[in-house]
Amino acid sequence: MPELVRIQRENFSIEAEMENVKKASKGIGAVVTFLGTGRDNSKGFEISGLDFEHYPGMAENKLKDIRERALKNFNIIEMGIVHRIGNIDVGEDIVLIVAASAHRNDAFMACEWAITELKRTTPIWKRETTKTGDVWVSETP
Amino acid sequence: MPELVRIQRENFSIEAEMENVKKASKGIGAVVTFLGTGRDNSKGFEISGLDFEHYPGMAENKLKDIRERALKNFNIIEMGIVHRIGNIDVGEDIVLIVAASAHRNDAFMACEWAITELKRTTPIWKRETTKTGDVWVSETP
Amino acid sequence: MISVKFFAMLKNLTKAEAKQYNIEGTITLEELKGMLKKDFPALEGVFASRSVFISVNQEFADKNTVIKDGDEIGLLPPFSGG
Amino acid sequence: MISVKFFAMLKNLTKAEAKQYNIEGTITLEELKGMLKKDFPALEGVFASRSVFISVNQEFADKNTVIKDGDEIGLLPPFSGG
Repeated sequence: MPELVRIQRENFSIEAEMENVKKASKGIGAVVTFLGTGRDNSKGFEISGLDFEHYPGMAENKLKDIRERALKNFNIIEMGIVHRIGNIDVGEDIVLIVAASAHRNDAFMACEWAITELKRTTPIWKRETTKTGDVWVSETP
Repeated sequence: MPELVRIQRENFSIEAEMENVKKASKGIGAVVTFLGTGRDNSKGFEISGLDFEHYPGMAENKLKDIRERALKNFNIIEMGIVHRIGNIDVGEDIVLIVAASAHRNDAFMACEWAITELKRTTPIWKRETTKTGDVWVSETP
Repeated sequence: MISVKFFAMLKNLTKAEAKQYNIEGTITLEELKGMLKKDFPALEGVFASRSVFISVNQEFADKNTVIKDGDEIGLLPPFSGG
Repeated sequence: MISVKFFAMLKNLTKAEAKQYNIEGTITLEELKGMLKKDFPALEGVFASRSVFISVNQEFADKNTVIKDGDEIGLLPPFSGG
């Protein structure tokens, strides 16, 4: 059984990750997922590929911390988070967050909070390949 | 290519439905999905199975209408909706809504709106099998 | 002829899937409800509690909706999909 | 010895992955920044614009954080995961 929270180079199976979360309880009635994918454009520039770097150890711990705080602060039953690093093509999957609860409102709130918190607190950086070269993206002020 | 919006007896593949929505555009950067599953309890009663009935024709049209209004009222790129009918076991998938957009906020808003609208406007009824018999559920006042 | 379809728990109440009526000209929703209550007394409480939607040709009806020959009417209890 | 790791665009700026320093006792974040600016003048603008987080032993540092021998420091530009 794969870990619920992890960082990996290879692609993930959305269905497998959801199953991994769903098996936490038969009381789950709602599963909300956020999937981030590689867009072909950013701020008006054409993108031909992405590359993600992370701070090994710290990034994994920040993701685990997000899951633990989500379980504590929202009425959810389980949460899974997977983020890829390395080279990612346009259209490929980058990040998946799965939040499961008895009723839908809790899962929506926790999932939206978790992706916002991931972007704010997790040391992961994106480099975009454009026609004029590679650009590191700074999204958090 | 399966229809983006439909009602069917058989189970669906979450991954296939998401792929079907994702191929609308390479500008998609966020995919938010809501998955409704059969819980083993409801209002304190133990549930051993579910059975969904729909108004053929009208139910399909109401779902198509939700997709069209979502595309018009939210900044999303595509939406898919699949609802199952017939017998559904505890833990099985019932309904899937997939909303795709460039940025995550639009997909979250559209997905949450669509499931609320589905429950409000689509003639589908759930019957729960409990130890003391089968009960039709009235959730909309 | 018009056809009235019953769904979900209303099928249990009426012990029927549908009921046909021959009408002359047009009738109002209230007139239809009167006809139905006569044939299915169990529907009286349902109409009184307003816990039912009525569709005409698969669109939600309102106070001003008029029913004419050939229409398909649906008696829809509160939805519980999703 | 302490080790300072550079990430993402900061690696491009410093043209290094990491830098080791020998320290005696403890030093403050401001003292560390001074040492780094001397070795990597390109970091001056980064510190001035505050567009960098500093981690000590993989936890975010704050004004009161003190660095001691053996610590692992991270120079983290704004995140762009997700």
